[in-house]
Amino acid sequence: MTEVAFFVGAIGAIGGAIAVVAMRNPFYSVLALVVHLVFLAGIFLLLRAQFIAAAQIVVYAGAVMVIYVFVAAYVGGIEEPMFDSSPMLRIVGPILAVALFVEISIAVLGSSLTALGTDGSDKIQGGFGTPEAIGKLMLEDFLIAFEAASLLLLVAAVAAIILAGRKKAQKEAA
Amino acid sequence: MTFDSPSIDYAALSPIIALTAGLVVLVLVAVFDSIKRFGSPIALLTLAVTAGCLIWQWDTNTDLVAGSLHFDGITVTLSLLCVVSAAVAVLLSIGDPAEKQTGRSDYLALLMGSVLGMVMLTQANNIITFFVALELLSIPLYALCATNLRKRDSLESGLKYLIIGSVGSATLLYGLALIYGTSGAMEFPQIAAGYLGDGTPDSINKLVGDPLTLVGIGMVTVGLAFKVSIAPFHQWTPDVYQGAPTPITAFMAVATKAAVFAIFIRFFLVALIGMVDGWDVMLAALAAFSMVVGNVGALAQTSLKRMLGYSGIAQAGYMLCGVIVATQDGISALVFYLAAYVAMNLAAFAVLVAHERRTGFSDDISSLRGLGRSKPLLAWPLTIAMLALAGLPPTAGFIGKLYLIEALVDADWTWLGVMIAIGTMISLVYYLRVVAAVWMSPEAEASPTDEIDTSGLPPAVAGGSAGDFTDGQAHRRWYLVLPAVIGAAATIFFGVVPQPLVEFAQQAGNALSAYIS
Amino acid sequence: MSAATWGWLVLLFPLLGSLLIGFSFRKIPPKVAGAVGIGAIFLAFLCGIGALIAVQGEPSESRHVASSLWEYASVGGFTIDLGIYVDPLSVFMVLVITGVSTLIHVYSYSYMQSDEGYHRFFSYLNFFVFSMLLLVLAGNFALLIVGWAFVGFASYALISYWYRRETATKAGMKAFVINVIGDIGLVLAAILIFRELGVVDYAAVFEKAPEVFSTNQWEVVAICLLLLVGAFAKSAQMPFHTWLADAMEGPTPVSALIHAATMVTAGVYLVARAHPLFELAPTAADLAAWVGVGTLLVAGTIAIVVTDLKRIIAFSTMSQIGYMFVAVGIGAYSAGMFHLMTHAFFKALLFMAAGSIISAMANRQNIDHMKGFGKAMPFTAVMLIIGALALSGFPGTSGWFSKDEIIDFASFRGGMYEVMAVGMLIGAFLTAIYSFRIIFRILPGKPCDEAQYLIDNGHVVHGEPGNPATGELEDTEVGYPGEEHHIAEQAPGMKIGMAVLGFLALVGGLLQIPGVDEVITKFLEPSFEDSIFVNSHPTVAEAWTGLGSGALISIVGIFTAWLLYVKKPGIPSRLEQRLQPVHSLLVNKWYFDEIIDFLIVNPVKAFGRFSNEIFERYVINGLTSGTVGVIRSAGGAVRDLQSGMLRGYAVLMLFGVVGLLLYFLIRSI
Amino acid sequence: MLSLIIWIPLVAGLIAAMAPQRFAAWIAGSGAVATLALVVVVLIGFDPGGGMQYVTDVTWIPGLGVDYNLGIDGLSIFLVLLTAVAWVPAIAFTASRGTERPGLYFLMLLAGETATLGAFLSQDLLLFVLFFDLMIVPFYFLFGIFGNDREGVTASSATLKMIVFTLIGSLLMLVGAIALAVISADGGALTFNMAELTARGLPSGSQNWIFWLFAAAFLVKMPAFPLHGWMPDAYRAAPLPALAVFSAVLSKVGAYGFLRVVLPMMPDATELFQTTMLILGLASIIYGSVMAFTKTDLRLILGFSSIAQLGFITAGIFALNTSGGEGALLQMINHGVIVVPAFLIVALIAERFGSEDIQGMGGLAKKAPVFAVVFLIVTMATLAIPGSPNFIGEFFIVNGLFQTNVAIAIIATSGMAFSAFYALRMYQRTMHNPLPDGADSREISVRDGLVIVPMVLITVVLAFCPQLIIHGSEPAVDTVVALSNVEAAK
Amino acid sequence: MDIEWYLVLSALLFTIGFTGVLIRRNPVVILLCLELMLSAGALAMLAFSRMLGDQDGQVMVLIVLVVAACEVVVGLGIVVAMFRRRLPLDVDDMKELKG
Repeated sequence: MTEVAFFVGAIGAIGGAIAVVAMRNPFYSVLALVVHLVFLAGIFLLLRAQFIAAAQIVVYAGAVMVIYVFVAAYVGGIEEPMFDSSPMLRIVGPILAVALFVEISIAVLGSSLTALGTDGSDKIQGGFGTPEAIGKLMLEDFLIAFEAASLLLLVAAVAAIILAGRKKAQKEAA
Repeated sequence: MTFDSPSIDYAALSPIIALTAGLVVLVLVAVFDSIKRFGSPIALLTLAVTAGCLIWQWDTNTDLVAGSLHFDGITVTLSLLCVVSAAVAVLLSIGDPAEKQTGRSDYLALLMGSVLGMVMLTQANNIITFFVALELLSIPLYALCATNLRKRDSLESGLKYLIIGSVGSATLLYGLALIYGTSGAMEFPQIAAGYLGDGTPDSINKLVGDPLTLVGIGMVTVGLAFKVSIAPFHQWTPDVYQGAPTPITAFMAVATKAAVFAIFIRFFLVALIGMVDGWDVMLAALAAFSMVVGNVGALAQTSLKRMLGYSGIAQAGYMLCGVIVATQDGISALVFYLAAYVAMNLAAFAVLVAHERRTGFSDDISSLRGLGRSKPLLAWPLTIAMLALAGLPPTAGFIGKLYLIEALVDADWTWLGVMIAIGTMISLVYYLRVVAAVWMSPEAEASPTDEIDTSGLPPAVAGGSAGDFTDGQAHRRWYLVLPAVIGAAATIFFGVVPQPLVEFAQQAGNALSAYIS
Repeated sequence: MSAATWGWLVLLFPLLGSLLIGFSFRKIPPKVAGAVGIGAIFLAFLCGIGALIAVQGEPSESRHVASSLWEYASVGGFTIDLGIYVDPLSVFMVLVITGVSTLIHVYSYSYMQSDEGYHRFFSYLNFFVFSMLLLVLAGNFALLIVGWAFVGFASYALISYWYRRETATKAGMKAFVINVIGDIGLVLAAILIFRELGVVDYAAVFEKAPEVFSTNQWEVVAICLLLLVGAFAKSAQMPFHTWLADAMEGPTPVSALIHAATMVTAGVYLVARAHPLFELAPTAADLAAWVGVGTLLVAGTIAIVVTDLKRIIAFSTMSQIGYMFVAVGIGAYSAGMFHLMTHAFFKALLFMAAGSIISAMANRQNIDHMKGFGKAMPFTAVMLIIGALALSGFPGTSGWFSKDEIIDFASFRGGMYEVMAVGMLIGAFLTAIYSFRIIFRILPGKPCDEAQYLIDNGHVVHGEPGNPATGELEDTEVGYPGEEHHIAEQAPGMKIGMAVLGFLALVGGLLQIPGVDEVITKFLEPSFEDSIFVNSHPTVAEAWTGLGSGALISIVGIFTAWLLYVKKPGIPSRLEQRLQPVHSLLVNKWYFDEIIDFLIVNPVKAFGRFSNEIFERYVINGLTSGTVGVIRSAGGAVRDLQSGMLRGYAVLMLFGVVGLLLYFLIRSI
Repeated sequence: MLSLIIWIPLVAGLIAAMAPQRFAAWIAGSGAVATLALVVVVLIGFDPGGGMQYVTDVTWIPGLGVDYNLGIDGLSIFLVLLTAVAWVPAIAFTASRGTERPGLYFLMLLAGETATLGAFLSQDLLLFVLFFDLMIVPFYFLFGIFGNDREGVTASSATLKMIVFTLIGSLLMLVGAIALAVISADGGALTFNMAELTARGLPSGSQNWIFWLFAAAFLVKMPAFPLHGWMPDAYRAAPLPALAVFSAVLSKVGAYGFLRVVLPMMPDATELFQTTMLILGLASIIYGSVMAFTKTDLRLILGFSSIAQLGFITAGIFALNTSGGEGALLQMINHGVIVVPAFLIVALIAERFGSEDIQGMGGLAKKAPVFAVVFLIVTMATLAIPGSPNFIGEFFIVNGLFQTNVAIAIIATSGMAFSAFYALRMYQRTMHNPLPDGADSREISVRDGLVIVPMVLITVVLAFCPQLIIHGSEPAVDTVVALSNVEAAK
Repeated sequence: MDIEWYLVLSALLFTIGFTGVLIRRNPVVILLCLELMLSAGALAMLAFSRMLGDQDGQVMVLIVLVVAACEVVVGLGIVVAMFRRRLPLDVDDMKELKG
């Protein structure tokens, strides 16, 4: 059962990812990413990360993607020209990427870490991945990270306002 | 549901608190147009308080907030360097087009955010704080690089930095995941313990030599090397340095290095100290490669900022040596070098900012011609900064190299010491080219005089005129000249009386006495 | 006063004179300068006599005195004192030098009268005498080198005295460089002496040498050969002789003083001084003698064909010094010194007379143009004849006694020395021919234009100011005696100088008549008493036999000259045509200059060109620019990669990641 | 005391830079004279056999084991004296001519003096390295700012080449110095104290590579063949008074470094590489001489002749015996003393001909007999005529070489013949031969005479009594060479 | 299901994202690809978290989500700013800075 779910999720996630890269219209790419994220959330569930999966759907597919869609719509769905201004990159890039994949896979498969060969369920305790558990951790052990993340959001918001907002800046820029 | 709120040592946390408070105030101030002009004083005050808190906690060496942070000598010293460079950046930003366009407080809030990230990064003690602090450091910087909205270069550099930076972050994240997975821990000391296994030689070797561990180390290295612009992950550096508003470049060039080297030290020398044999040769190769690439790349540059970008690559290579040797001396040497680097680089950038403002934003080396004759207050700091970067006595740059080489030789890394020497020789050529332009060439033909006629000047910047921001009196502005002069003076002072700075640096070195000799 | 004090005084006066004249050249009139110069040397001469008396006042065995002013330099046991050594030999040299110098100063006083650099001339001249005296009085080999080099320097300064003549400056350079080569020989000799003996003071060296060295041990031979390099260079012996003829660019009194009477004999003095070493290294001594023979023959043959009056005399000088070298080489020290003295007399005389004629010829020196000076300048003519007679060893003259004593000694030693004796006899024959060639070519006959002018007007022709060697016109401030130069032989100074020397040249030989007085031998004996030849010398009878044969040769030679140049003046030119190759060999001075150019000068020049044009440019600068080029092209590559293409950066980054991971994967195996 | 000597010039320079321009020269001059006076005071109280004297030893950077350790002994005292002496005419000459931006000029010149004195007086290896590096910086500015552009080579590029070349060496030396201290500390307390380092000794294997790091620095500085690539351009660019002290004193620091650092601290390597160094010295002698007589630029003639002289000095040092070492030391002084007037004379000649190329010169002696005589003395000393102090130096060097290697000694003497040729050629081509049109045969002025003649007089005095220097320095040289010469030690 | 598989999947997603950065020219799409890379990292983190039975990894992933969002916001902000400046939205055209 798990295997089937995994492969379905994996194929969906991979397909979504490939579509993101392959779609020539950014608008479609955004939609493909949404698909990818949804399938990925499914895999997260398999990993007993319910809260993360939910957050992924809500925050990402729900909120972030909306911004993407807006921006994509705002700047227009420009289709990329087929020709590449640097064909070398088009060849060398993927070759290197494949090499990277091979290397990581070798490392994973060649690793002597025995736990890798398990599904890890023997160590799982009750309440694993639940919002309570995560929330507790966030407010106890990782309070600083949590605060930092919130400040990061604040800063990012300010940055976004500076860059995209300001009427005055627009006027000056024009 | 109950929470066991972690015990928090507010005294040691005070720098972060102060910065956060300042950041929030600045954001609030940004809302009200009428008090925006107080942005700079507020930012300076914040930084001053932060610095005060750091000095107040000089001797503290403790875990904070359930081990998320670790406050020690490394934190204090390197945070101070970040704070100082931020303060200088604030001063240099006064009147900068980027600052004016973005509304002062917003801009400064971003700056504060970045400083906060840095200060946090210097004490980050687990993977999560490490990652989030690094992002808190980087994301505002991406934005800041793009803040000169009317300048195409600025936007371009912001986007390039962001994209490449995010690739770096993703790689780092992946590496961190592997480290987490193989060691089974988040906190650095626990990671080290995790790799030690149950203490039997067999278990140590198994994990230390495990391909997954090593791949993880490799990817973390890439992420960090990217941030401090170690070749071959350096390529963003010259472009971003050149495109970003100069005060930001100044800040980025020194503060980022200080903060990221802090985590470099903490991660490699605490978490990964067990496999030092695994990564030292790799880091040494990167350092050497960096020295070569940075130095040869800088040779034919005509833009001073670009040249400083390349030189930063080489300097990062030198600094990395301090990590490689994995000794307390090495850390001290690195911190010393960073401190010297802060002084000399900020002096150079301060001069550069003043010069740019005066001449309509030209950072071409040839535009410096005749500066020695006409503007000694700019020429001397620049000269001293260049000589110091080149590692000539009697500057802190020389002592810094000396310290590094001493640490290297002491740990049997003499060949890296020789590499530093060779790199320095190459670097002489371009540093001294600046000196030669300042002192040894006749005044540039189109050299702007004090009463500059901006209308006659061609737009010096691609895609727009900066005329509004040109300031013919820039070389008399205290907020530009003061950092330059203080930086230069510090460079000389610590070249002649290095002992205080050595002790400062040793404060950092001693912090890790539990892990390394 | 002790002999040493006299010795120091001898040194002091010429130095003072030189400095005084040099420093006050703007203040004192020329005549005063000249007088100071003469006075200084004359005082030195008087002090020399004082030294003589002081030395003679001592018993024979303690007639050498060493005296040191202060420690000059002392490193690692190598101690050099600023010290002098006074013994009969040095006193003898002092007397010859100061005596002849005084006369030449007197001559110069008139001869240089209208020259622009009168002060300079006398200052140099005094300095030269000081150097020469330092050379002969030096108490150790190191100080000897100093004197030796000072003499070379003074010679250089005086040769290029007319410094705006390029021929003169070139000649000066040549003389100086060859002299320096000699100095180097001496330096190495001194160092070798120190290495072997640990001392460089004469007294100590000569005392220790027999204890340390066995006969013909290679070290001592090497020392002597190195000393000979110095001696040959200074005394113009083959193959270091080429500078001497060129040195005739200097004013004639300089030629008389330096290149005839004093400096060139320094080599002879050196061998005589170092005779204890040479006697331990007979090979080297023989070499000295053989080189002497060779030089005297080569120089004699050249002197027969060259036409430049001063150069004939210069080659003759070489030849006569050859005799002296033979003398000191075979152990006839006092004979050598005696010949040195008589040669000083008659050769200085010849030069003075020649100078007189040259000034009458408006500085032209080619004997082909000279005729009839017998009538024009009778006094000079007489002096010239006296000089020539003495030079060719005409019976009764000083040269007869001195030269033949050497030949006698050579035949007395027998063996290969007989061969030397024969060579010297041939040389004597050549000497007679070329000396009377001068006489017969320029004295008799119908006076040439210049001579006639002198007869008619009572003063000399004023020619165009020009370089006698090249004919190039010059401005009047250099080397040109000037419009007011009316002296020829009339000036009293010149007459006095020539007359005294003429007298000495005639009767000087009487000091050393075999079996009669032998003053020189007896006087010098304390200096040579340690010599192995001190008690073996030709008997009186043998000596007189030698003198007889010498007289015969000389007379035959003079007769031959008469035959060639007076009786049948066509013969020389016919011979010239018949023996064209021989003639050109001789006229070109046996091609020594060319050979040296080919062997040494040209290779060095080529090396210089190579260094400059190839090595410096391609290797030294090439290395630099090559390194710079590599670095620059590396920089170019870095900048090319920095294309501005974001995706390019990402690719490089990925490349870095892949590379790093590959490294780690390989490591993990 | 020694600190005063070192820092007075710099302070004077700073004051001169701040003060109104018309006082700059006076302030600078009095600074140099005051330094000289202090050095003389030190000299009077100096005891030749007393080892290190006037020691100042203050901890400077305890964290790095670096001390501010000054001292003077027989090895350095005369070089210090030479430095203090040489700067006075250089400043006086500049002052008499005037210069643009005098404040900056004198600041740099005096900073150079401070650094040079520092290098001679340092008894801490790292302090020595620091001053050694520092020396080049003021001269970089002097040559670059106040220098002349020549065809194809600007002053700034020429000086860039110079500083890069010399710093290549000194940076390697920095590594070497640290390695030396670290290795000899062998885990113990790190120190750079020279005496202590000498006493500790170094394993032979390490000596072998550290030796070359130091040798590189010193040979470039001298400069020695084949590391002299920077010299021609830099010499042609430099302003002459600065060049005079540069050539007179700075080149000696390299040779001094061999005596002070290499011989005592790396005796095994010194012995091992003795022949190599001798051959290098020999190559410098011959190459420098040959180049000197093919060049027509007066500065280059002097420059290449310096290479030859430094070759002699190197050879003397590596004779590894007292005679060679003492000869080398003597020769350093002599060469320094004579080069200063030589370069100043070049300046005077250039003023009279409007060029520094001996082609087209000549006849200057015509109306300038005093000038000619002064130059003649300089020339004769340059070619080391016996009787000059230079000769005594060469004599003892050759003597020292002779004890070590006869063949090298004999070839080295050929340098004497070469020097006779090139020095005389230089003299003749300027002073003798016909005077070209348009040249100004002018007598040396009293003012210039007062600057140049005292230096010449020093040579004359030394000619009479070189023992003055030998006496003061021999014990020190003896100690140094004894360390590296096993035979002598036995 | 073995953890290995999750890791291989995450590696694949990471490389796909990286490839996208390498070959795409539209900055908006490149930002999407960066999301892919980050989520690949998050997947690996979660897989390890599960393997170790340690929830710290999940907290990390949560933070990563925030970070990714922030990056996107800033990135899109720059894109918008560029668009307003009428700059071409093509990373290959951003070559003002080079050398």
